Amino acid sequence: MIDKRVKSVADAVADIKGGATIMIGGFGEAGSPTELIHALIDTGVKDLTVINNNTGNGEVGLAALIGAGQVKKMICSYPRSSHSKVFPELYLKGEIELEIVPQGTLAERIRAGGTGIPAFYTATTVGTPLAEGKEIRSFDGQEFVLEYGLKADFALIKCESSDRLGNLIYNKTARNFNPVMCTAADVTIVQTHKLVELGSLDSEAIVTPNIFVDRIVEVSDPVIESHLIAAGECYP
Amino acid sequence: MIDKRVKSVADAVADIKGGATIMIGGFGEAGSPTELIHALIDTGVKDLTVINNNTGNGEVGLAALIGAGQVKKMICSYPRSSHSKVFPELYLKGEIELEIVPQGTLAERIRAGGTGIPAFYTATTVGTPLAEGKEIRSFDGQEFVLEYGLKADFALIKCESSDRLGNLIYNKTARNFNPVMCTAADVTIVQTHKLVELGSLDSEAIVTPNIFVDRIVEVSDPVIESHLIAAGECYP
Amino acid sequence: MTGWTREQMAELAAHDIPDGSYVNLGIGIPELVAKFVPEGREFIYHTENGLLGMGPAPDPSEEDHELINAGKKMVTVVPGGSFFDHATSFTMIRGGHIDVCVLGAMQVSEQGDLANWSTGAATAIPAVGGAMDLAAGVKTIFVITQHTTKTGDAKIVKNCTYPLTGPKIVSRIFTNLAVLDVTKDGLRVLKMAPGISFEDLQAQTEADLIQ
Amino acid sequence: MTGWTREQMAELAAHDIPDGSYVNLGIGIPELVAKFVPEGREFIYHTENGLLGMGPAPDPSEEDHELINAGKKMVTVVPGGSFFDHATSFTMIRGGHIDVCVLGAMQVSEQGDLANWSTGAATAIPAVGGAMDLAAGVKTIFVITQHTTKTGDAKIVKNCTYPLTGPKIVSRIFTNLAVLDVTKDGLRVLKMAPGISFEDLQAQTEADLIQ
Repeated sequence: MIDKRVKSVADAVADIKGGATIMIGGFGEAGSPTELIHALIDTGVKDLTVINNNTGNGEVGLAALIGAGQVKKMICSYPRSSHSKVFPELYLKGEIELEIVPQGTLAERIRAGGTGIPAFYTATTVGTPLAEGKEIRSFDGQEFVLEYGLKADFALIKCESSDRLGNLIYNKTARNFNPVMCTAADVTIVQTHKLVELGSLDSEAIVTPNIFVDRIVEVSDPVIESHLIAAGECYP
Repeated sequence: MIDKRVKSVADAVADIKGGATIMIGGFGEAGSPTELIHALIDTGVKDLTVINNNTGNGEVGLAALIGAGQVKKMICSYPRSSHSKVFPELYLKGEIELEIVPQGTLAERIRAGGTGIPAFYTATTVGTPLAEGKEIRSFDGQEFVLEYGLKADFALIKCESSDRLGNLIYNKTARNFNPVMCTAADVTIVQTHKLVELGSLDSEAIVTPNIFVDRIVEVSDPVIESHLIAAGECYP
Repeated sequence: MTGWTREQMAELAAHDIPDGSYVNLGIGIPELVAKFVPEGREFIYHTENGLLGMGPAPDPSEEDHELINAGKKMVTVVPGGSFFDHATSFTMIRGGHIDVCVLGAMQVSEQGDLANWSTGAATAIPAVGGAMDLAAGVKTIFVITQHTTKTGDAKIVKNCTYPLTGPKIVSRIFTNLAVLDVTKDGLRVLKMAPGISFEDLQAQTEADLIQ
Repeated sequence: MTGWTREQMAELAAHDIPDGSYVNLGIGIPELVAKFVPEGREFIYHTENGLLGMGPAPDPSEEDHELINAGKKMVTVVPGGSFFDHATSFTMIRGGHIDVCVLGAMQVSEQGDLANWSTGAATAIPAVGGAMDLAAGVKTIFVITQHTTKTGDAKIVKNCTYPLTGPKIVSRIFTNLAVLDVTKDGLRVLKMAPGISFEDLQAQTEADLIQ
């Protein structure tokens, strides 16, 4: 019987090694696999390259991972927010690398990585500083820039419901980057709000088919990052 | 009030002009918008370029459109099947053009067209005759071929349920090429099995968001092509 | 010379959006556009983090931390709304499916170049978000901005000095002093705020204006 | 010298597929593999027209013309099965997510080149379907084929004379006479059908075999 369930978030991330490239789902706090991130902090592995739209908030979740000095490089579209301070401090001290990628290009590069497309052309960034040093090519008289597919060693994902095979559905705008990241990592690790019986998810409504998922751990009462931040909490 | 419903399949296709490029959903008979195709036959427009995975069966639907001499060129992956005879006859007489595209490359080219990607690289066809004359480029030591996005003037689509805005869900493997084709045409015309109240489709389960749809016509009792073929019917 | 309020600027922009449009609103003043949809028109709002059919802010009892907009504020979903992943969301943007986008600006040039993501200063942390994707992919781009900076510097300029978000992409500019159309001949004044003369307006504008 | 039956070839192939594999089965003999899943193993079947979790043919009462496989035959869906569009389906294939694909062949070369889509004849209508996508994207490709053509011509050849589906992609070949592994040194015989000698086998094979 195929069963991808693991017992704990600690077990789920136990084989992540230093130097790994890790995609982390979420847009701000929505869809952020905070318990998996905290388990990754507990491992203490360093020199990680992290792909996420942002750089975390307050001193929990992704921001705490960065604050713990475990991240060598961030690939993201928007490393600022009203509650982000950890990343800016390290960045201005030159202690963390940043690759800035427009949000849509980031999503498409991850999808390309997952779908076996090594590179594609897009109009986004043409005529801006972010296109400098990149290959520009005209199609039908319009200029486009060459962008490369992105892959990762691991993806950390949050979803609403999963069965034992790893069929996933999400909750509202917590879907965001999670489905494309599931496709682009060698090992996709999912924390699910609910673990449901095989066959109970609608075959027409499954968003991530189980082929893209490797491990599932139930986190039935996930933290809400903004509540933690409002309470002044920091991890660990 | 935004309302994309039109009264009849005839009204839905009335502005399709000769020479147009038309994507037609379906994989074999599953998901084929047969009533819309028949309405297109009734218009008599010619010199069409049609994009579909196949070339139709028997003498109904797409095969009938081809048989009526309305199609100048087919772009497809598999122009043969146990019940296809119209296309092979015209092709062997040199009366219809064929662009053969691998099935996955066809799907990806259509998706690229809909998503603003003019071109992308894929490993499919490298080292085969279908890559001849195409640009080959290496990424990380592996060779890939450059393929171009596909767009169309119109898409003819079949779905299971739609509301008046054009949110669509499909039935089982009748989904196939329909969702990507919705995104890649200037005008997307949908025949829906059921027209449902706005708000009755699950926001988490809508497959085609309404932004990709222009016209909706209800066809509540669609034909089943294989039944027509078994009965020896031909259109018109 | 304060001219129009933020609400009035938003109302003017809303007035110029055709019925039935698919609209993406940037963070800040552009968000106010949703409050001024003219009688008889219906717009469908897209937010790039994965929702088509975005509704207004929720009542406190209906707040959901997993139902947010691109500015990470909590929102609602209207009947017929749908959720999708980021790749699909930017298919809508990059593929040219969004009709109108209303953005803020740091500078707009007379050619319609937009700069709204970075000052380019050495100490600035670059943060582009979805701005360049919207700039490259949306059919019609409106800008709403104060006519000058808080310190009185021109924001409507001959050439942007800040790093561009996109070249030649803005169609129309709504400021507190005027509505300007970007034409191939330059910036044409469509409307001026009450009490503002063309000479006043030109004096606040680095780019040459066409009356 | 008939050797194994179609069913026996399929059973041998099924035996070499690891537990938990995601499997795509080509049309023809490969379809029979699903009948011979070894005790204690579970495979999940993908069909490229948009279904993961394909089950066997339906009872007549449950037939659905909108639930078909890539060969356009009616099938069923198992618990945990899901439907998706063609782009997503080929993300599974092109992106390297399918573990094993079992295909038919017109010719296989000693380098693992596969030809299974066209004779290249002038009167042949080219029809490739998803074969080249599977060839380029799937991690492990098995071929099931009769060892020779009906007229006795070799199908296991030094170099394919028919147009290729993909170069150097086949891992293992299951014929009615033998199981052959494609190695960097050439084709190694793993198993022979009862009553077949190595000399018999080599005589039916254009490529040089390694014992």
